[in-house]
Amino acid sequence: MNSLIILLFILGGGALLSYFAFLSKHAFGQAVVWLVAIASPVYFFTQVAVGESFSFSLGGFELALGFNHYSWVFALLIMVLSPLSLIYSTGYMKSRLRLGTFYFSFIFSIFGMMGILMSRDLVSLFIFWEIMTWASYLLVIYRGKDVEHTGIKYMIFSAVGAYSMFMAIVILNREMHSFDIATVIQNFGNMNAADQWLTGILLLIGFAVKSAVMPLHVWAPGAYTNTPTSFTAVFSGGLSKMGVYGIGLVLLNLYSHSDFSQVGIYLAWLGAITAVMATFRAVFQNDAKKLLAYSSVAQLGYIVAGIGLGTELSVFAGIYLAILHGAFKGTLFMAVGAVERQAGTTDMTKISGLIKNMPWTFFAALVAIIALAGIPPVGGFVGKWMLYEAAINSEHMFLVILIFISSTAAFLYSFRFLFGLFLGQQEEETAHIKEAPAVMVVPMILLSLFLVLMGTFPGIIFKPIAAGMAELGFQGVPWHMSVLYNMWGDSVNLTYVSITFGTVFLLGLVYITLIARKGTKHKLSTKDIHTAGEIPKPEDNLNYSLDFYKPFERVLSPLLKHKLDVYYNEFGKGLEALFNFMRRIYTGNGQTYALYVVVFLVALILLSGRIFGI
Amino acid sequence: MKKLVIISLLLVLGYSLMNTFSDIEFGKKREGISSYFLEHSPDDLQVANTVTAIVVSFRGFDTLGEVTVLFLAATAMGTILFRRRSKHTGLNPQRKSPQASRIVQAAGKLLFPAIMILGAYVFIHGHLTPGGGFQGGAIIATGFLLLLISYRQFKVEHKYVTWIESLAGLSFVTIGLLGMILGPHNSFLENFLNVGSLNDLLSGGVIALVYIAVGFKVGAELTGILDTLINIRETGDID
Amino acid sequence: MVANPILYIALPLFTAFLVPLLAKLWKPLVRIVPGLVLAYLAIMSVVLMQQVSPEKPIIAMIAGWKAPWGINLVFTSFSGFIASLISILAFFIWLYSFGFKKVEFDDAQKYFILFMLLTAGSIGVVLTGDIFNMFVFIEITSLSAYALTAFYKGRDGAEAAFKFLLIGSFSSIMLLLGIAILYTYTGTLNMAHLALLMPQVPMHAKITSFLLFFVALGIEAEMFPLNGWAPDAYSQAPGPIAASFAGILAKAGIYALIRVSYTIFDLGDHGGFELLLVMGLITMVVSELVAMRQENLRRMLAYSSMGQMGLIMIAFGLGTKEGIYAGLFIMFNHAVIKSLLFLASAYLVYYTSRKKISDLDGFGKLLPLTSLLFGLGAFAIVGLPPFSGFWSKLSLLIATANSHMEFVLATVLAVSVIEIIYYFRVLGRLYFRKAHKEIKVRKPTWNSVVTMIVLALVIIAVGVHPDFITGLLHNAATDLADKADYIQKIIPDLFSQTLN
Amino acid sequence: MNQILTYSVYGSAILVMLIGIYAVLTKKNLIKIVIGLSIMDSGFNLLLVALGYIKGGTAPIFSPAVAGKDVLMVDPVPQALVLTAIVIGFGVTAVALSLVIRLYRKHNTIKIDEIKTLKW
Amino acid sequence: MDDILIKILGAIATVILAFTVGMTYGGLSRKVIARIQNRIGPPWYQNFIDNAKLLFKVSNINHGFMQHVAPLWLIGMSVTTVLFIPVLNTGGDSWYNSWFPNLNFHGDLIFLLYLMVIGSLGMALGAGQTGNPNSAIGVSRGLTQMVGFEVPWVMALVALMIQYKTTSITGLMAAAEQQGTWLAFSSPFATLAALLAMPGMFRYSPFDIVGAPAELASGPVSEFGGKYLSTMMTSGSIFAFVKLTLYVDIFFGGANNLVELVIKTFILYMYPVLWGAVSPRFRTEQAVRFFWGWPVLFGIIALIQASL
Repeated sequence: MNSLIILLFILGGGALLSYFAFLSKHAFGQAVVWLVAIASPVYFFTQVAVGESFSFSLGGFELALGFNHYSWVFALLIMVLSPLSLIYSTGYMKSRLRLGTFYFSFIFSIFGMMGILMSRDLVSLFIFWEIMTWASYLLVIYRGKDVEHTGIKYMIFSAVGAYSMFMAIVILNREMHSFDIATVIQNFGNMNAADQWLTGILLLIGFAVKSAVMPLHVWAPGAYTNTPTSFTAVFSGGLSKMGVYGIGLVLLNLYSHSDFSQVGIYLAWLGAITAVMATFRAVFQNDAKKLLAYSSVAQLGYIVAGIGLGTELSVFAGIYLAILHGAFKGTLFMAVGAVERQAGTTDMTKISGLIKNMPWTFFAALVAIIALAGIPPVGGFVGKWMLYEAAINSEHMFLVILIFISSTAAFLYSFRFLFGLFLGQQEEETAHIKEAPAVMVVPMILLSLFLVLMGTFPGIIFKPIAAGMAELGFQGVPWHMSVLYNMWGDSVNLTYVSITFGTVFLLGLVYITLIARKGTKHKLSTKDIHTAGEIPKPEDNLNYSLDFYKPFERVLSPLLKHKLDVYYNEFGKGLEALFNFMRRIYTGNGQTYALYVVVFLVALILLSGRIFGI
Repeated sequence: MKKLVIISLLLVLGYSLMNTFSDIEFGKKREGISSYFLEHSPDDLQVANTVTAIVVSFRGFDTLGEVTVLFLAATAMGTILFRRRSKHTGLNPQRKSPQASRIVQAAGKLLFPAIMILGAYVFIHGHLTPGGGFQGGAIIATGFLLLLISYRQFKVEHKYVTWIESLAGLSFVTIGLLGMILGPHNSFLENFLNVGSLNDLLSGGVIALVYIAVGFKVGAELTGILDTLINIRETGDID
Repeated sequence: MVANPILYIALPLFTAFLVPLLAKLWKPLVRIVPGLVLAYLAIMSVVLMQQVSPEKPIIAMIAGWKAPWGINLVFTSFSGFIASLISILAFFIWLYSFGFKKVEFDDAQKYFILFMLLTAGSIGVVLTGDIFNMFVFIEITSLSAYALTAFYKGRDGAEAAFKFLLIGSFSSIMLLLGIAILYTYTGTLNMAHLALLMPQVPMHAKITSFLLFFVALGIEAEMFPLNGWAPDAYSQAPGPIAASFAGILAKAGIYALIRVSYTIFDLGDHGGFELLLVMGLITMVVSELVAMRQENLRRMLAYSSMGQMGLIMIAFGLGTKEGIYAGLFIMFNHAVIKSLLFLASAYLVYYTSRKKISDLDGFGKLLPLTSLLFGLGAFAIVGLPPFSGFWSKLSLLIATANSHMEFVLATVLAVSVIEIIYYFRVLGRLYFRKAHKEIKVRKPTWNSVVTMIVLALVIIAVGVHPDFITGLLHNAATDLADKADYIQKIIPDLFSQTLN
Repeated sequence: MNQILTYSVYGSAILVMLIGIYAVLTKKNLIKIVIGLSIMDSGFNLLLVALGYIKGGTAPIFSPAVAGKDVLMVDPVPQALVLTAIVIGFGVTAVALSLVIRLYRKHNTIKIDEIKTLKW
Repeated sequence: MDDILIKILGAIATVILAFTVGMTYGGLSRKVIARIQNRIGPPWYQNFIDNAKLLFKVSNINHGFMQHVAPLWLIGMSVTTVLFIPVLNTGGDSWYNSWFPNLNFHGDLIFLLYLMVIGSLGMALGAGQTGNPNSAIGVSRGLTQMVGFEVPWVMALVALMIQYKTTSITGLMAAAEQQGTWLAFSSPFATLAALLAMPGMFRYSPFDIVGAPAELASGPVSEFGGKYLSTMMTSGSIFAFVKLTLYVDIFFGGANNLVELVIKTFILYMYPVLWGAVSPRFRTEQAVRFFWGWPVLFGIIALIQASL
């Protein structure tokens, strides 16, 4: 049997099995989840390879599966991140309510994602896309919070996206008489311009929804927040990348030889605006998870900007950031999840100073935040650098400015996140909190170590990315294990950075902790602080957490006043009023209905000349 | 205003219908399948009344449908009107309609047998003379109607009605099914008996039998419906 | 003999007449015997579907008269497919109703008789080859539908039934007028013969007649604005009957509409199909939009059902073979999925008199299996893979795109979004709201569970492996698309005469 | 002459039908509506029978009186159809009346525009 | 081997130079401000004394790991940064010129931009752990202000980068050399934007609300003492040198020898100091609005100029 099918079978079967296993016994279910979490990546990394393919016929359609180098890159991300989050969930999910549904949807959405990546034709792509969508919808509403609002919003936007994609697919099929992606690429030039634009835009809308690009992003913050955090890691880290994958596929593969590829730059602009706006919103969040949710939207904005810009370096940056965002946002959500599980809330105004209670979690979060902020010497910097360079090299200067504003403002929420949860005053209420169990900590630490490694040796994943880029038509992208190049020949050598920084840091550390340790030792609490000579009383609130960036908020208030969400809601309300009005057609009076019949008949008779063309 | 609108709508409708039908000259002979019927009804079936031949044989399926419609109507009325018949009589136990006059009562009693016989004659001779099962059944029902309006206390025994209508319906279908087994083409409702000769009482093979069954069925059915409508008892259900 | 299309009609009628007598023997027979008959018909469908092919339809004569003189039952790949669908579905709905509600004996008798006749009438509409006979069967179907709508006395069934009847009467009078026009101009009633002679009919008469048919059958097919009866009837009828309205009655109606527009009249390419398409589009849009704002679960499902009928009309209105294929696929899916939804919803709103969606809060926990199946149905009806609804949607969209109708394509998809909204809103209530206090729950009986699970399995099986039915659909579509072939198979002599 | 006959015969039948429809559409009383439905049916039946008439035709019965002669007979098919239509009309009317009775019991009125529990 | 040795020695020399210059400038600024305010003021070497005192202080109070590590982070980053900055022009012919190129061919301007902001983030984290609300407030203000001045600053740099098609500082310096004039003259608007952003970087008045010595007790650093504060002071002075050198390198033609470097940087340094001495303090949002006003406008003009 084909290895691709076996992989899908492991995931799909595992999903169903876990559902039924949890129906019978909790331990059973846990065992199945562990089994899937271990078996699927092991099988994937040992047995599945690029180039294997499997084609079959279903319902009269010729379908084909198989990885190419481009999708392989994303598959690597999914197959690392998802099993880790699955393992993490076994510790995270405290309540045993509907665990079967949870794990079913979780594994099934992984199934959907892998399916998308291995689809070599548009029908199976769409099928897996929809499967992924509804499986993730089940997880969005799993908590039951705000189902009517957030859940429906997610579903509406997903549906809008999916259906516009659907429309494009069938129109492409009309022109090509095939759903095969390779055929579509080959014959694309034969299509007339109008169809090219129509299908292109529709496909882009479809993928842009999942990657939360500006006007279509309003579902994302809510959905990311509402999802159980162990899945949010995959949701934001992996699932949203499917949109990125699709945008890349459309812009760089399907449409690369047509005029339509110019659209990329507009998309890049949208991405950059998304990044800025979402970052600004993230800065003012008081809920750590919501902060991360907005931050995800912003980061996806960068990625989309990278892909949309369409130069070699920018695409490289985009894909690299996509992978890395998966890793660091996965870590961050896991960290938040750990806090949520241990402290019961993620509200940064309620908890603080957890660094002593949860040092490992803090470490993982710290590394991930450094990566998020794009600070060397951790991996995030590499992607940011390449993105800036790409934008500068292609002389889209205002784009650079936007991206830069966004990533500078990202420092604000990065700090807020770490400060709000882990630093600051330690309150007595939070003193009893313990570190999360090992099944949760280990995945986080593993991911954060990966991030540190990326800071010096990003070449490890440059290699598959370069291979994937070749698939997209960027042959022979230069890459080096730890040197970054831009297109003007400037470069950054990451090893020097790491060596210099590491040396100074370590020397200083040795000095300050070992050599200069003769100083007096004080056992301090966070209440022992400089307060202009006064001793703070226990009831004094020394925790600065509300309205953290109030001045900044005042600066941005004209910009933040307009929420896209509100406009969508107003639009929805207007529609509902219209529908309510339409309901009145059905008056409830039988005679009226009879009158409709007669009127309709007479109208048809009167119009018959028009209808039948006589 | 609304009425004016409706009238003008109806005028348009009428005009277009008139427009369609006015091309068909009244009383003109036209080509069609009817000539085949007029040819084959006396020759193949030995049935004098072509309408009967059409109703029972050529379009026998329609007739089965009609019978079913009647049966349905009776069942439907039962469903709609009577349910949860409570033992203790409800709000309005007695019909308030006044007793018919003595003359009516006497005449009713007198006429009833004659009407019965007439009805029976009509459906038995359905294949020979104008009329048939439906008409005969309707005449029989008229007889019962007469009794129902003359005597307030008169009640049709539903048990018998049920038996008759069921048996009559069953025999219709059974004859049809027998046609599938015994008939030369093995088709439903096909004649499998000796057709006799034209204008004999015992002619037309199964057609006569079917029409008699139809007559019984229609008679019973209509009687049942009339009885239902007249003897609506308040049944104490909480609508 | 044992597998003959006639039996679809004869057997239920025989049983209907027999049941009142059987009731006097042993009361449970009243429930059992109709079930046995329906089971027999279902099995017979399978057997007949094995025998039939587009090249070789099964034609059953009545009283030994060949078409066009006698009435024929024509079991082709197309009509046979619908008839089989109806008969198999009817059996399962019977199974569901078997223990649905503890009704009094007298009522049970009538209920099962009426249901059986509804089924027989619908199958008759589908199978008959004679236009007037079709009218008779439509009346049988409608009358049983009126009665079943008014079956429960605690509800407003009578009101719904009366509206249904009022509009249904218009339907029958228009049908009769249409038939009368056709008969006077052609002198025949057989559909194949009518189709053969249709070129003789003067244009204006043809159009008037077509419009009369169109409106009359549009009423049965729940076309806007003729569908005022539908939401009332769906919401007031007993649960299984609502399911059979969607799965059986509406299918017969749309079948008749299609048969008339595709086979009998040759107006399709001159605007007939476009009319169907436009009306389908309007029906779909209006119904789905109205469904969005419903508070009553049953009415919501009813409007959704009407929307689906609109979708079917769109598919057939395309007038291409792909369109027919898609339309048949949607018909199949709609029959199965909507039945499942209605059957499941019957338990969800069992004890609440107003059947409000807001009364559904928390049923996910109270009735886990039923809610799950309802959810599955909702997923399937909005066309999410891997459920069967997806494939029909896919084939419809392909057909629409291939006909270069981007506007229709976009509208269908936009409306699908609305469909998703209101179905998922219900699901949200089912699973994520606290149940009301003191709510009474009726656990589904085993037979209902079996029915619902079978329907769900069909949905999943077809969704995962659509090839189970695509072959049948292809045959059916081929059959319907080839009108000349239909005429030739039924009246070969007259057909060749005309050719020469 | 024939033209006038055509118009008057068909026209009157159609008129009866229209009257029925008018009653159904305007009368508020349920019973009157049902009567309207019946009138509608009757109009149609008249029309159909008229359509089947052939000038100078006799009843399509091969009674001994016409045996062997070549007589013109009216079209028997419409008559058969009318028979069916009448019976069906009867069935529908019966059901309609029983529904009216139920409606009256429940709503205590037979005004159609007061019976609007189900709407929207 | 020699090569690496020279590099290490050069690096150490660079760091010492940066430290010395930065410390001296800090002392001088105190003196200058005092004179303006008609005080005598501390001697110019006062900062060296302070630093030494702090470094040898015995008590060593910290609230935890982050506070312990933050100053190291800061110093690590400042040293790294200074090594990536070209201290002198490549064209210079002094005997010590070969000591200073350090790593400046291994990184570019974007990279430097990042390195420069990181230090403060590290400190912010350290300050965060102390639990002093004043620190948090200071950090909040500091970061907000940073968003403010980074925008015109980056605009200026991007304009230059695009205009001269290079992203490395050495590239820009080479370009200036090639065209014979300072970039300040060829790209006046970019220079203007960058100069207007500069006081924000130095956090002198009117942009000193971050530290706000009077009411926040120096803001972020309020809980740091002893070696921590000394380390921070050290890295602060190095950063001051970095910023000044960067400005000189980019806009003012760089320096061919140390004397020129010192003169140019001192003059440049006096600009925020003098401005600060005579202006009252901005509130945070006012500061941001200031930076997003004229400076951004100049930045936009610079960008447009660059693209023409």
